[in-house]
Amino acid sequence: MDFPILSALIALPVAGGLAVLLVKRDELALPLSITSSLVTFGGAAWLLFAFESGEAGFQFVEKSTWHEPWGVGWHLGVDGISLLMVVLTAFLFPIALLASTAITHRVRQYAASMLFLQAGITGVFLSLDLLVFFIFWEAMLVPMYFIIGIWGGERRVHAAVKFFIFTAFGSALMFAGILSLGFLVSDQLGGPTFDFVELLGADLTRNAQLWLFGAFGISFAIKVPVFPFHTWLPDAHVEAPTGGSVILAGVLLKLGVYGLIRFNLTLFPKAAVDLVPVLAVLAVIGILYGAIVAIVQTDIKRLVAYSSVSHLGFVVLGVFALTTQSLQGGVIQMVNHGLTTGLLFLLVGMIYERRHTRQISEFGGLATVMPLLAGAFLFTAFASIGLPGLNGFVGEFFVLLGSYLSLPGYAIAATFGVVLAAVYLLWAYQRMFTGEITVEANRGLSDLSVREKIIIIPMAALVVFLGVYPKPALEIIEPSVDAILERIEEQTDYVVPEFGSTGDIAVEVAE
Amino acid sequence: MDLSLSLIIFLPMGGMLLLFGFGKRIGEPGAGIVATLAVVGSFLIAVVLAFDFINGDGPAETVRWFEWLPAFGVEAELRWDQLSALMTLVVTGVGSLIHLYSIGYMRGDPGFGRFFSYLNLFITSMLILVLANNFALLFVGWELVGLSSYLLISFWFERPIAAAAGKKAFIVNRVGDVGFILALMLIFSVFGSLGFDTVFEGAHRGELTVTMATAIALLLLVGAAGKSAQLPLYVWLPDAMEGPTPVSALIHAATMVTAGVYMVARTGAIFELAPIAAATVAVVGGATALFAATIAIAQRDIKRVLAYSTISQLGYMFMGVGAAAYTAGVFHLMTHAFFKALLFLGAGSVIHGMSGEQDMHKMGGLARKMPVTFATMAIAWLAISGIPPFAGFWSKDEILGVVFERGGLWQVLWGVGLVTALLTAFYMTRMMWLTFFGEPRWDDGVEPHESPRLMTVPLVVLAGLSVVGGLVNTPFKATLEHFLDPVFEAVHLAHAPDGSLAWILAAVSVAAGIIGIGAAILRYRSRVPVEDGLGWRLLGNGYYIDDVYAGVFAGGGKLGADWLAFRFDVRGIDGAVEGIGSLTRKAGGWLRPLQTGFVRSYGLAIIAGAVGLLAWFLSRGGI
Amino acid sequence: MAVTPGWYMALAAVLFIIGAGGMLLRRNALVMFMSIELMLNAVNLTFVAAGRELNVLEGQVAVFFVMVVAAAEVVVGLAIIIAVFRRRQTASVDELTQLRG
Amino acid sequence: MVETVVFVIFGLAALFGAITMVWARNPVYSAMGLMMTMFSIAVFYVSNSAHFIAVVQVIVYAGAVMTLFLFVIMLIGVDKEEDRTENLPIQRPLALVLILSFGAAVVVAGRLAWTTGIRNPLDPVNGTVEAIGDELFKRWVLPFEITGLLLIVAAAGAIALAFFKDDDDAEVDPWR
Repeated sequence: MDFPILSALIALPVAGGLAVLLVKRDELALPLSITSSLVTFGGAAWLLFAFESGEAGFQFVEKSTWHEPWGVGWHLGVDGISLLMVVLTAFLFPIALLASTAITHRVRQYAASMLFLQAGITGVFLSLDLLVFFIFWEAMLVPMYFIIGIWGGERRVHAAVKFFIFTAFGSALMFAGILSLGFLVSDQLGGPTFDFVELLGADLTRNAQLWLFGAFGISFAIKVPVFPFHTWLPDAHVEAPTGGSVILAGVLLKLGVYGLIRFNLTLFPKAAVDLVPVLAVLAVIGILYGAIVAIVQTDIKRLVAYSSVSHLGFVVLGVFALTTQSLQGGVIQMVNHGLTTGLLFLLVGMIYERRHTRQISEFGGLATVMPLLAGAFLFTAFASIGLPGLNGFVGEFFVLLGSYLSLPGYAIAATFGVVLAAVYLLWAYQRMFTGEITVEANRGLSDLSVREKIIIIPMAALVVFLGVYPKPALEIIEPSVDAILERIEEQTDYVVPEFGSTGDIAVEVAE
Repeated sequence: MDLSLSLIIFLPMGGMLLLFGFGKRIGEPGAGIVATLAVVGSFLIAVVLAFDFINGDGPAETVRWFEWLPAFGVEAELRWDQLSALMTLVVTGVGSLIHLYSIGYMRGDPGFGRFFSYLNLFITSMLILVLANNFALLFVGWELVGLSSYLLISFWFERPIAAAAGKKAFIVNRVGDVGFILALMLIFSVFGSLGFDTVFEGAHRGELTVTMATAIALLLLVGAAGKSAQLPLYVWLPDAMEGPTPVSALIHAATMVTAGVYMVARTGAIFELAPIAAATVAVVGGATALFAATIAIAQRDIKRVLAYSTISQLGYMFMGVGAAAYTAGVFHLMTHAFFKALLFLGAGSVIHGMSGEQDMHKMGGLARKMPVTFATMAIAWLAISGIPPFAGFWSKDEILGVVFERGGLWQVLWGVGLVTALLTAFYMTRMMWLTFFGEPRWDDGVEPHESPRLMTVPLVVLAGLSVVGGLVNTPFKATLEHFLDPVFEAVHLAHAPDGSLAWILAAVSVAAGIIGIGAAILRYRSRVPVEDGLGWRLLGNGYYIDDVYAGVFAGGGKLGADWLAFRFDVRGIDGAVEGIGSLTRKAGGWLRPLQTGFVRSYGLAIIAGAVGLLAWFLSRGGI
Repeated sequence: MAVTPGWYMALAAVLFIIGAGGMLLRRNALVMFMSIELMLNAVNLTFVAAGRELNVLEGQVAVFFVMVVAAAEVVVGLAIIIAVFRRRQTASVDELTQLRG
Repeated sequence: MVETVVFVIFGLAALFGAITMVWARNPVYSAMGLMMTMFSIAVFYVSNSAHFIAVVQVIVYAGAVMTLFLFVIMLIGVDKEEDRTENLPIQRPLALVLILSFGAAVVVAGRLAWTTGIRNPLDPVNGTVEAIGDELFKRWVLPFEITGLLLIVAAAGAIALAFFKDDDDAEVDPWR
């Protein structure tokens, strides 16, 4: 029975959202939304186990065309790259909702917009039709805007508007890109088409690919965020409520990277190979810049936001180093970053709910009062720094070693980011948790409640599992990544560098 | 074989998890006992497994757990050969003694269970580091050891300086690790694999050019310097004394800091292909040895003297392995583990007796009060000063001998080593004298008393080892050399001289030791001289290098980060984005006055437009 | 020397220019309105002359439509002028500047 | 021959009318001037054999529209002399410049080609009612209907403006 699991994964949150809106009583909103997202997680888990990990192509494909002449239709499919992100989304949402008990006014609308957001994100990851992809891309913006704009902090409207305009500007470019791509290939493929699989067959000229790469690339770069386009992220994170910023950091940023891999690398290989130096430079700047700026932040959420800029710099470097190890590192680091930064935001949210301030100077000596929370924060900080045995290390290790052969200079520069990560996180931990309790208000703070433990334990377990035994996840990613690299090698004269070729070759490359 | 080797790691790991979860419930002595038993268990298994190595060269075995990183061909795999066996024995042996000692030392500390779980975590990570069979797993141990040193240094996190010291240690180690990762990058790009066997055989088959080998070796040196506190990354070790004394003994004397030496010894094949890099290792070692010895002379805090002494002795080991005398380096590593652990534990018992007092100028005349501590520390003092027949003499002499044997410039290094030996003897005698002899300069209300048996027993055992330890590898019967030969047979080893030259060198080094001791006795016999001249303050603060680092890297870094974060990022990029917003509003404002309100000016505009259009059409030649 | 449609068009052009001048220079709303009517008539004349030149009727049909539109315009225009006059007691265009930016 | 004489006479009349319309101080004189121009244009229509248009011109334009104008001039009060002060500084010179450049442009255009489009080779056409009616109701019936609608709208507009004078808000004009 080929039950349309993918469409179900999108429809369930929407149904949940509507149900939450209909139910009148506010206190029912969160439990109902959590159960709905848990059901979706069940579906995603089933999908994870039913997915054959050795396959490169799209699985569970659902296809029905709406508008034949333009080849537009409901075309869903999942492969190595998008599967883990869909499961991560389904995993993060119940946790984010469980962490949003501090939301008091208009809880129903909050829960509903979170569920619509989940539907939008899952739609983006699954849809293989460019127009439907774009619709979900835009649809996802609206609930996020409300989540930041209504339930956010003091300057929430400013942050929400900035976030919206930034992304909308990008997606306008992308829409132009999609349309021109769709009609550009019409002569080759007999009529315009927006279906990703068919577009793979088209052979675009280098010039066209460069323009389209730019259109798609800028929109995704804003989302990632790559270095110059990152200024919306700290504001959006600082003002977003806990649940919102967990999703924003955990999954929303990965849409940009997913887009870069799915569209920019696969559809425009010639342009991708040409623009590798540009993106590598921006990625390395992002790594070092994000980390250095994070060191001196006074607001803990802003610090974690800048750390996301740094970590995603790693991911972009991995993606554009175009070797199988580095690309796998990029994809797995997307999942890892989602978990570690999501957990960091949850912990920061818990502290915020106790003291209603995010200024690091307001804290000090919290470890004596809340040892469990301090321990969890330190654990997550070390995962984020990339301590081996935890998941951050796997991604960084892959990206750094993988990108050495194709981008030696950039990989070496990126390695110094590893030190900076330790600096800003440990210094923040030291200022917040160690030492004497200086501010009186900190003295009476309570340690983790049961609800908070339920949030932390599954994520921590996943962090350790992915760190110690990442093999299953990597086996899911590997075939799809190799397929992309083969396609790049076919379409362009780029050859994926061979690790361990005899010493002399490597030496020339390294010189 | 597989199970038992894995058990060596699983026992302390189990101890760590058990204590981490239920440390508080198991309570005061129980947690300590569980932890100690775990490490002793590992020690016993290691002895059993090492047995077949002793009487003949048993084969090196590997135990495969699971495939960890498929794309890199990295397996979670343990390796059991003579070198790792020796290191395991040292780590678990000295470790269990220190665990036993800690039960006494940490009595009454609220974080008792947590302390022992961290200690077991350290032993586990050190064993992973030592037993790893590929560079990736070595790096895992390498970082986890850094983690446990961070946790243990800032164990009393209520004290801000301890937390800062822990952070500093981790970050400086991390700087070293950057070098290590870069080395891994090069290795993987050259060999396509990180397994020790493939890499070292590839190196032998000539897959490695000299330049690449030198690059890898130098980067590995950076990593080793970070972890073993060599110049220029040594600044974290003196601050690491903020941690409890057993921690200093275990991590910052016996085991963790020697990881760098072990790594250089393990990758001998690469250093062999890069003579320049090996020479650099030796030079760095020599320089650090002399440099740290000079600072140690002027320290007031008993633990800081020992910290700088450790840096200096590690310098010796680096000199040894740099000169391709890997067995000599490892031998000194082993003997140093014994007497330096003893010295630290002795110092801990002194501090324990003096209820927390660490300044030597407030001690004196403790010999009578703490006889066992005094006796055992005296043995360690003689061992480190290189007085035969104690352990220190044999290992240090062998290193000096090998360095002298290499001839040429190496003999300059031998000279440096000799001077350091003299200084070592001097500052150790100074420490002993200030602590145990002369008239008591205690603060009032301080009642020094001997430490309980639980603490003194390990002291005695270590004292015994300090005496016996040296005999393992004397010129007459080089058992250790035979023991380690299979590991190093691929690499051509530099050997100590024998015959008359050996005797002369031995005599010279012993003379240096005795002169050092004599000078110290003469100086401190009658009264404690006031030590605050310019020279003393300069040495006391470690040539102010630490403050220079703080100013340049921390201060400068912070300034740069401040500018980048608040000036460039907020005003620059963010300003640009917000600027676009306000720009559009301003532009709107400029266009406003065009609407004058007068109908006739609008008429004028219309006519002007018409004329313009007409002119344009005409310019294109008719309609 | 036969009269060619060109002459008529030249005359219409002159008339148009006079009308434009009137619209720009006079301040009385009515006179401006009349000048616009004059310009329209000039255009009609051009249409007819062109129609005659090309022997087609479209010229005159166009004129017919122009006239209809002009009529509608006058009706509404004058009504506005009256309404404004009743409110402001002036027909001078320069006083009516409330609708500026 | 006759046509040139007619052209000259009525051309001058039209020009004279136009100038008086622009120059006259009193709006009534300018209305008269415009009427004269319209009549001379009607004559030109006749000389261009556009008879129907000429009649319509006389009836609709010269007749209805001009009387409407005169009616409004009377309503507004004809005696007020306009003050000649020009308060828009750049209006006058710029207007003159534009007018002259417009004239120059027309002259240049004139030399190129007065009319564009293809000549209809058939015999010269004359604007009798039948021809115009035929043309109107065959090819141009749609615009014809739309203009009908336009006229209704215009009428309704004028009535609305006249009737709903809300005299309650004799509000004070803030800019006064």
